[in-house]
Amino acid sequence: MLDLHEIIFIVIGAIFVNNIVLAQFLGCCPFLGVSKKLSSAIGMGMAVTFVLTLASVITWLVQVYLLERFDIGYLQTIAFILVIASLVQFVEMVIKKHSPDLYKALGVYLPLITTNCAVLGVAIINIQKSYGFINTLFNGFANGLSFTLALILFAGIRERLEDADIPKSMQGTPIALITAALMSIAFLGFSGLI
Amino acid sequence: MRNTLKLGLFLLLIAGIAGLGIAYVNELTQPLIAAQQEEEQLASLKEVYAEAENVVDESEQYLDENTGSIVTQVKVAYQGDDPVGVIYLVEPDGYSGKIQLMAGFDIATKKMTGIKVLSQTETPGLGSNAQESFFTERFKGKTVEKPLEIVKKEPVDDNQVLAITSATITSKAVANGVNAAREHFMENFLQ
Amino acid sequence: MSIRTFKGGVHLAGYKEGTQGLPIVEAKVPGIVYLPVSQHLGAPCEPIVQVGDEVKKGQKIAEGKGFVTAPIHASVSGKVIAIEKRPHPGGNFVNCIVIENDFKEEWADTVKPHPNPEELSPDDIRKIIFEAGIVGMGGATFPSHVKLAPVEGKKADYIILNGVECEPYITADHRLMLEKPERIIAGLKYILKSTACKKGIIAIEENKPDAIALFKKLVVKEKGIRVQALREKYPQGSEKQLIYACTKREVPVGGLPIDAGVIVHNVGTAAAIADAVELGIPLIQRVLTLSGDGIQKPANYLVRLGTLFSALIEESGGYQGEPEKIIAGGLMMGKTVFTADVPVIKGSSGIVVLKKKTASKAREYNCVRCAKCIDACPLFLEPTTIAKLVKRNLFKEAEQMNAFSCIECGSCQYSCPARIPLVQYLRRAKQEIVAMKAKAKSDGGKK
Amino acid sequence: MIYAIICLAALGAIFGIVLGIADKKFKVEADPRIEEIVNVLPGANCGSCGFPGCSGYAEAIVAGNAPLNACTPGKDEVRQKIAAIMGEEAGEAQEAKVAQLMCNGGKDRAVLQYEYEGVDDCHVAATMFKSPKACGYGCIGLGSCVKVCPFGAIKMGADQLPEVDYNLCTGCGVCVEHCPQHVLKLVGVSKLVHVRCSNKEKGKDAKAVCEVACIKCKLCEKNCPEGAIAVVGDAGNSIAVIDYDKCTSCGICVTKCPTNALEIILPINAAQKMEQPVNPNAPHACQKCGLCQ
Amino acid sequence: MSLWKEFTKGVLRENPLFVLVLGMCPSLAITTSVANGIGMGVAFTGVLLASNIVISMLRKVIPNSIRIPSYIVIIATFVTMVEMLLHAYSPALFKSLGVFIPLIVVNCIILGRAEAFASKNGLTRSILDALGMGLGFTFALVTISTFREVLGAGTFLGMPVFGDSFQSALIMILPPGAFITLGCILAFINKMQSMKAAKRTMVGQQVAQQQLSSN
Amino acid sequence: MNTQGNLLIVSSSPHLHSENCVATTMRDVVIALLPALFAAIYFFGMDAVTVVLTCVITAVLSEAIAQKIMHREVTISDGSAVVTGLLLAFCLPPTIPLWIAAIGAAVAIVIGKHFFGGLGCNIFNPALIGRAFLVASWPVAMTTWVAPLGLDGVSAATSVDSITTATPLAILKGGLAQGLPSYGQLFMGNIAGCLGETSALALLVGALYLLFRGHIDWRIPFSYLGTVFVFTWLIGADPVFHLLAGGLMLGAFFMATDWVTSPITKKGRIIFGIGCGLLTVIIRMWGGYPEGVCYSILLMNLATPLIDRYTRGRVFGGVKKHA
Ligand SMILES: Cc1cc2nc3c(=O)[nH]c(=O)nc-3n(C[C@H](O)[C@H](O)[C@H](O)COP(=O)(O)O)c2cc1C
Ligand SMILES: Cc1cc2nc3c(=O)[nH]c(=O)nc-3n(C[C@H](O)[C@H](O)[C@H](O)COP(=O)(O)O)c2cc1C
Ligand SMILES: Cc1cc2nc3c(=O)[nH]c(=O)nc-3n(C[C@H](O)[C@H](O)[C@H](O)COP(=O)(O)O)c2cc1C
Ligand SMILES: Cc1cc2nc3c(=O)[nH]c(=O)nc-3n(C[C@H](O)[C@H](O)[C@H](O)CO)c2cc1C
Ligand code: SF4
Ligand code: SF4
Ligand code: SF4
Ligand code: SF4
Ligand code: FES
Repeated sequence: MLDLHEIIFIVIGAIFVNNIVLAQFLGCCPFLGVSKKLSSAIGMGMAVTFVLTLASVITWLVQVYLLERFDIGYLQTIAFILVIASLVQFVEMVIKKHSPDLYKALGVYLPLITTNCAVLGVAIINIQKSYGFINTLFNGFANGLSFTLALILFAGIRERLEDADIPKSMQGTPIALITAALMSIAFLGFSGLI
Repeated sequence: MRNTLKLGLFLLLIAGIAGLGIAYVNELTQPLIAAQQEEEQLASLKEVYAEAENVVDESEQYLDENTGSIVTQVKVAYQGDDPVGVIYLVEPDGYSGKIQLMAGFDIATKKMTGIKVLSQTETPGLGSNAQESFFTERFKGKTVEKPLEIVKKEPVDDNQVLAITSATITSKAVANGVNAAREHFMENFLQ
Repeated sequence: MSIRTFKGGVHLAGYKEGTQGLPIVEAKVPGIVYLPVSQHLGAPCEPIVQVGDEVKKGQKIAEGKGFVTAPIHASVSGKVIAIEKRPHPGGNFVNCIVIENDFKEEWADTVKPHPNPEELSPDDIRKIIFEAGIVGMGGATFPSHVKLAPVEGKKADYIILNGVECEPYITADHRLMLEKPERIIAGLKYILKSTACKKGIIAIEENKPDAIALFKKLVVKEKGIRVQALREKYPQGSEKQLIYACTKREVPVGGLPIDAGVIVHNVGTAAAIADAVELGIPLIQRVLTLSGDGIQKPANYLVRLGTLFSALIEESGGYQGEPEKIIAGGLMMGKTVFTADVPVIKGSSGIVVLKKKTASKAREYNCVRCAKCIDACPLFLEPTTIAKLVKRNLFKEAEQMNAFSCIECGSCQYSCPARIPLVQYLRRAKQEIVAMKAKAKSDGGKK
Repeated sequence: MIYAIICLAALGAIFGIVLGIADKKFKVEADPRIEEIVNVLPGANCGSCGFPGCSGYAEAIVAGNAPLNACTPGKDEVRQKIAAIMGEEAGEAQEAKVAQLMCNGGKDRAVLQYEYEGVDDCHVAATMFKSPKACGYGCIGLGSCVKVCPFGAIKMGADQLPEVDYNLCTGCGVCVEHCPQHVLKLVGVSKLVHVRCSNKEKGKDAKAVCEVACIKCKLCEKNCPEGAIAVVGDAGNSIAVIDYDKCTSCGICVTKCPTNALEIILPINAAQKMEQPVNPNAPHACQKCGLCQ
Repeated sequence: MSLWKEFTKGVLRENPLFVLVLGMCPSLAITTSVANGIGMGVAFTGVLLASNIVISMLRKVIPNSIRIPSYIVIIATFVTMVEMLLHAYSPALFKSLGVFIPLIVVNCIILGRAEAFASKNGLTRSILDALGMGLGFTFALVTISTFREVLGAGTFLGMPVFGDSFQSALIMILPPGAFITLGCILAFINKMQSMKAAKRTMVGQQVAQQQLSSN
Repeated sequence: MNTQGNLLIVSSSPHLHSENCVATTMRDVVIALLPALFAAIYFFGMDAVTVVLTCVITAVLSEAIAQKIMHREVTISDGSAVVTGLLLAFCLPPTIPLWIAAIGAAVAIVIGKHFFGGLGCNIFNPALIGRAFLVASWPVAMTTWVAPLGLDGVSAATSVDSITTATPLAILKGGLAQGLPSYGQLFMGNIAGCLGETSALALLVGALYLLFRGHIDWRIPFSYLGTVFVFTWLIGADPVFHLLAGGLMLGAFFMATDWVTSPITKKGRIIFGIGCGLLTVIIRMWGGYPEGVCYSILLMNLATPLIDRYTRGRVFGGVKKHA
């Protein structure tokens, strides 16, 4: 069951080769939205990683023990989104109650995650690729890291761009997208790594 | 608490109706989708083995779960009760990720009848050309006697296949897959 | 003793050939002197004479309140004809006591030699230094008696005499060291005595081998005093860098030299202290280099305080070409003045006149992140980062980057290939940090 | 089919209950009014209210620690909206203010004392003999205010004096605070006459450094029908000052000023902001002095 | 606002993608060909329309504190239906849009319209809003995919547009091409807007000046 | 009214400036690249000349046009566009169609540099952005190599159908150990490859000049090369071969050291070099591309803002680190 080789492939593949944002285009909105400051990028990255891991696991369980058991696979989308939405709410509650510090760091980002397509996307892809439980767990976690990595690098760059003398019409989202494009070009270097 | 229950009930209602709606649409579309998939499958089988009318999946019989072979499916085409051709599903490692392809063999002529790439994640414009007919055509009619070989210049031998320009790795991967199928075919269907 | 230096900094062209061989000459005493009431670091003094008063040479004419201050003395005898705002070499307009010289050169009766200077107590020495209005002559014009005053729990292990003179063009200290070495050593001994310190170091850069040789010979018989030769590099004359070069000690951030157990004085200050202690003469004149490519005949002058720059320039034969900048001080730290009619003050170590260049100026680029400024900064700051923060008015962040440690030495700007006026940005940061601190203090006071 | 309905309904119910609990447990955590107020605030985070950003101000209002009218950029409109949210009386309308430059010593009018080289920052130049202009009181003209205005309302005019666009200026006062020479002032939009000089030196000295300096001749003071303008301060430290509460923008003083230190600022960009270009309340609204042409 | 304006606002003035910059993921991921763009646009419009209708009708019934989850359920229902219909009637499109069809659920635009518009407006307006927004989104997708397909594959809707000698720039249909295209389009829009704004102030100033001189 | 004779200039200290300016530095970089340029012309003949000219001219023109369109001062005289054009040409194959080379130069300058605000503002190395863009766009043209003049006695410049061959790294990637050139060939540059990358000798001469002039910091190239050496040796590959093959010398000395896109702190530069080294070897050994220099530098460019941020040094007289 625990195929280390495959897990390593999954992790490296998710983080570098098929970076969730730069190659798979999942989670672009928070990528562009929460990357103006490094500190918030770190918070958001941690929150997404946490939720993504948890959501992967739970949706997998829902798929295997509910949808497939009763042969209602076509309810996948709606079931998953419900699970994710309540999960996020629930996590928010738990964190708020048990770790105010963590809540301060992550709390504000949690509501943003529901409409982050990375979470739903990865959950669905886990099923599409027919990953087992362990692989699902690692894939969710690795994609969270993947998002975090891209987001933090991007936030670092955007902070530096504050000093740059960017042409007026490029300022804001356009230059962010161009930066993302060039990041994505750089990440092409990892292609073929697995 | 009553309020909470009320909210729960409301959502229950909405979700219930939603479930009803979806299930209804599913009922409508399911047969269509199934038919479509079947048709599609048949079409692609035919593409690699033209006389594929009566095809039986005999993977369980021929494949051992644990061999770790890249051959994932074995389908046998029958004419009457006699097997006439074999269609393989193989998954070799390409330039970036697995390539899923089908390869068909004819028992009588001992020749390859065709290949088809079902899915791949190769670089668009390079490795992705492997699914184009100009490349797959190059495999048609090759004999199964000798393993296929990818070459970069015009082939001289019958068992040689011209690589896709600047995508030798993908080409080799495809050939690897076909070779694996060919071996299995030789062992199991040609005595 | 090996030759030492500090980390960072830049190698500059010296431009000293023109004046380092010229003996100090006494400049003509002017008919009118203009003595600003602010000639030291700290609150300005208040005049204690009025328009119309007759004053004697060396008579105290202005004094301040508090501890960090230094009185001002008349540099000529004559009559006070006005007290008015005039441009000051520091870059602002300051009240000046204007004295018309009667050329009688009468000393005030407070000025008299001490019969037995050997017997003075440390407190007496400091008192004399204070009364003589002596301030740091290396340029910072910090009142000298303050530096020498004992600080609770801290003790000076070394007194360093700063004979580095790393500014291009300026040779005043060099000449002083060659011509009055015994006054300097005498001054050092009074300083040692007033601080109960045992070890004195006279620090001189390698580009003044004659001075090094001379002092090496002279200190042989002096116990506890040694000469330290230093590799030529700018800004070695800066206190913190000098202390590091001589002792490998670092003055902590926000700290004073005494926190590293050192007190630094300029060689000129030491000579002035000797004059004050032994002869009772207050600080009314100083040595200064007049140089630059816009000057006909560069020279080292002994000048009465209050002499106008214009008078000195005229005395040396006037401008060569059309002047573009007149700099009070050296090329690296000096301040430009908009008129030559500003007076020499206690901190004026030199006047540099640059002539108009025909070549067009190099243009300013964006920062190209070459990090040359970082390599050059002797305080290990990131000038480029701070400048960028200042551009965006992010002064808090600049403070966190230690902008306040900047000594404004200009090494960064000198090295910057993009020609960014980094020092101005840093100065702006410091200005705003001071304002922020003042505000925080007053806010805190309110609560 | 039946499973589908049951399954989804169950999920829905669970979700609803989770939310219901969440809703109960963490009700009125934050006063909803805070968010509402943040929404009506302009969101420039300019700090003119004296709080850390718009949300800081909103919190302070709800906590009862801040007046409703502290947001100058938002003007009266925002004040009224906040009042509505807070359920308080809106009270009388307040006139909007804009920044006015109290100096007219542009490039060709003021005498330069030196040529400045360095960073375009008025604060920096102010440390070098007060200003590159011989008048140490006037606008330095390096445009620090331009850079600092959060609303982009200031631009440098041809004479190298800042020009405030009345349409964009919100009266936040950031520039006023920032200017090292203190030559910007916030004045009601309807006020048209300003003393466009800040030089406090004696008349002769002032005139020597700038064509359009106030020379303290007091002609304005003598001629103002409302007693709204006066030269205040002692000799060598005085300047004409307008009491804007009294001034009716009649423009008489302007016609009397021998140096044109007094000026009607033609509200070119204010035309859209004010219904009429000249204050309708002014009894002497137009003196037909011909100045405006 | 007139009904016509309600409809047209989504196309240009409040274009969900170009102006509001929402729903980035599908617009970047599936715009490798114009056919995909149209397909996604139509699917999206269908979901938006249906959910706007339902939500607008139910807006008085849904309790406030669970309105978001209710919207999600409604939207997800329609998404699932669209997904099935596509699968049944256009399998090729279904395949190439892949995971991005179910992801319409989390597309911020749909939830955003539900929350900001349908929950506050009547049926007619909600329908117009949905149609306008859908059209705007489709228009945006088609614009992006046109650039990408033409430059990256040398075809438009699969038909070659250049001669044989044209060598297309593959990068345009790779991930970087998506970011570059959208970045450039947004920059272009910024430029147009600032030019328009500059024109407006100029006109405003002229008017004001005329007013003054006529006084 | 203010015309009262000549005013003195009042400015802030220092009033002295070193000779260096951006333009002179760029001139020095061009000088340092000359040996490699001559080597390129020697080995690849006229192809080298046309490609280099195309890139440099396009780069300079695009800079001028971009700045004109943005209503900015045209700054082509600072020479940075020349450097970008030259370095881009150096990492293109000799047979590259000229229109592709021109597009690469335009992309490098416009997207890589001026979209970000021009000199000093870019995050990524423009020349490498140009190359990576081309590799992704026209992979076939970008991976077609010819043998240098003299290898097979055939002149790449003169013969129409010059011999296509593989670069040493491509040979290695193909899994064939035979056909690898000798160290001598690698060092002199007598191998297939991009225009300016083949001759380690010529590049080293130029690099020494830059080091001597103080324009580049030794930390980046040395930690880069050192990491490649140690890492390849650890995994059992041939370290000397990896140092000399491909674009490593060109990248380590001329591209990783680009001021604008590399860290400004000393510690940061070492980390940058090590990162480049690790990524290069990883891509070469296990990645899809035979050569990893271009991407590893781009990837480290990405991380530069973070590296700068977290490697700030201590100030004089201070002990604690400042984040
Ligand atoms: C961006 C890029 C993508 C590539 N994609 C593939 C690919 O999908 N399949 C492949 O076989 N080679 C691919 N390659 C090329 C290989 O790295 C290698 O150079 C090639 O397979 C060698 O083939 P050749 O000998 O025909 O040139 C790619 C190269 C680049 C630069
Ligand atoms: C309140 C105060 C106390 C000081 N005390 C001492 C002192 O005890 N010892 C000393 O050497 N310098 C002392 N200084 C002087 C400064 O360290 C320093 O010499 C002066 O600021 C000039 O610096 P510079 O010569 O490096 O420009 C003191 C300065 C201040 C403001
Ligand atoms: C950048 C810089 C350079 C300096 N160069 C010299 C110098 O060359 N000679 C000198 O005596 N003081 C120089 N100083 C001033 C010294 O830091 C210090 O104030 C002085 O030596 C103390 O002696 P004093 O108080 O007697 O002036 C320099 C200061 C700075 C900040
Ligand atoms: C040492 C050095 C190395 C450089 N390397 C490059 C390079 O690799 N690529 C490039 O486009 N420009 C390079 N430049 C030029 C310049 O820095 C480049 O155009 C800027 O990145 C544009 O902002 C280099 C300049 C210097 C001084
Ligand atoms: S930052 Fe300050 S201390 Fe450092 S080099 Fe520049 S001027 Fe000197
Ligand atoms: S020396 Fe100048 S160009 Fe270089 S990093 Fe510092 S500020 Fe930037
Ligand atoms: S108004 Fe003040 S800040 Fe603005 S340019 Fe004039 S002096 Fe500078
Ligand atoms: S001009 Fe001044 S008062 Fe007006 S908005 Fe700008 S900063 Fe605020
Ligand atoms: S569409 Fe918004 S995160 Fe993907």
